[in-house]
Amino acid sequence: MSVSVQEADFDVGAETAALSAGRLDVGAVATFVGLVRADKLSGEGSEVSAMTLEHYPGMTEKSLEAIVAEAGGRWQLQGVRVIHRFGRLLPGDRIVFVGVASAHRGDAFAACEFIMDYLKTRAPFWKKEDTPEGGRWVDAREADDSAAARWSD
Amino acid sequence: MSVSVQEADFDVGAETAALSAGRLDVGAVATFVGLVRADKLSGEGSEVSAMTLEHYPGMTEKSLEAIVAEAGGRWQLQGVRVIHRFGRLLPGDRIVFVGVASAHRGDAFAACEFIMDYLKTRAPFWKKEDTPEGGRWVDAREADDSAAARWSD
Amino acid sequence: MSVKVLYFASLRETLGYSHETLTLPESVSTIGALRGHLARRGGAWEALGEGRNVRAAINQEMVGPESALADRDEIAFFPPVTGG
Amino acid sequence: MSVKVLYFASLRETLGYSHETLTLPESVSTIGALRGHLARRGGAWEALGEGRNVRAAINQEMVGPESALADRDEIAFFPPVTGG
Repeated sequence: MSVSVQEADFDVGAETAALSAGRLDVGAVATFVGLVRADKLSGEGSEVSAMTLEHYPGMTEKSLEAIVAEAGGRWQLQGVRVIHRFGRLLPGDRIVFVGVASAHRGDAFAACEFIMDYLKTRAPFWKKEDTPEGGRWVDAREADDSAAARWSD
Repeated sequence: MSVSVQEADFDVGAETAALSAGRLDVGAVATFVGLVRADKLSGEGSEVSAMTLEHYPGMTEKSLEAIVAEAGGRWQLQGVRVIHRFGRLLPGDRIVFVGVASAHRGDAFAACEFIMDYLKTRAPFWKKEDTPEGGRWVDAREADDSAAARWSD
Repeated sequence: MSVKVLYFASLRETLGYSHETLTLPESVSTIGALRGHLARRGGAWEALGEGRNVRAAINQEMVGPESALADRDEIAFFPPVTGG
Repeated sequence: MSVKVLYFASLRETLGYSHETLTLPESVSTIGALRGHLARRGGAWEALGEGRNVRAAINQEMVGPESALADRDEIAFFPPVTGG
């Protein structure tokens, strides 16, 4: 179970392989990679030429670790890796990696999606897009709140 | 949308990157890697020292392509990659890769899990495990049927 | 009518055949009838009998017992799949 | 009691402050009360007023408006998060 908040890019192949490396009881690795889209992240206006991710150092790591711990309490997991970048990113750049290893695919898929949903509403990151009209802060999406809420039954 | 059935291993990092390469409208890539577990795949008996995956050449590709096409009809997808190996594999070896690119993570996660669930019940692959007591064919799991059935509402 | 029949996995091992070409009597016109026809060979072939967990494909598409056979079809019988 | 207050993202830009250290009157003992206290500075600070979509953390844990403050707490105010 490991969490990183960093400016640097990450290696999806190496991170995915590390989740099952040296163990023979992992049957399933589910991963998610989030990328910067050029088109209307805020739902309106022009193309995005770059984006800056601000975060709250210290709280970011704590919140991600708490989310991972909660996933570990809900499903049988053998490894979890979360990497979230901050700083300036360009369209097509990777933002976030979540990888989950488990004996069974159901647990791996559920935990991976759960971590992403919670991360979206609980981890203190904020996106500011650069557009031809200047910088604009991305609004939080109601869809993200609903996505997180469906895990609380 | 591309499907491969092959003996060779695959490169998870390269396959994942290819799903969003050269496009700026992909916000989410969900992937799944299935691996050979050493412990009791058949639910009983001894450790597995190796496994042989038999398949039905021709039908395998057709069935995977049909599953991918069905996923493409259900969700907004920008790329899908399925790779399934056959032949002799050892514990820890990769068996299957499913990668799905979409604008949004909900579609990517759902399609990736859907493809795995359908693949498990519709693609003509059969596993035979090598154990100290000799070869034994893996029994189909009822859990896989239920996992596939939940998509048909 | 003449069809090619393929057997896979444990079924192939049980029967000792991976494939055969068959000329069918007119009464055998569906997958279910073909299973019965083969099972009546007796011995190992009873693995294809009613109640056994066998899946079938015609021309590489999974089908049910009512599916009609046509001349030169490629039929396959196999146990429930276990890939992924 | 004395607390450190941090502001992030659009709120930081609106206020023109990233952080400050405050000595609070006794009447200000919860997150909600602190928000009101700050909003009463007027001008840009009204961004912290009631009804504005502002989230808060105490010592790096997300909290609600009733949460009690303690001396030397690290408080943060910020807009809803948009990572991932």
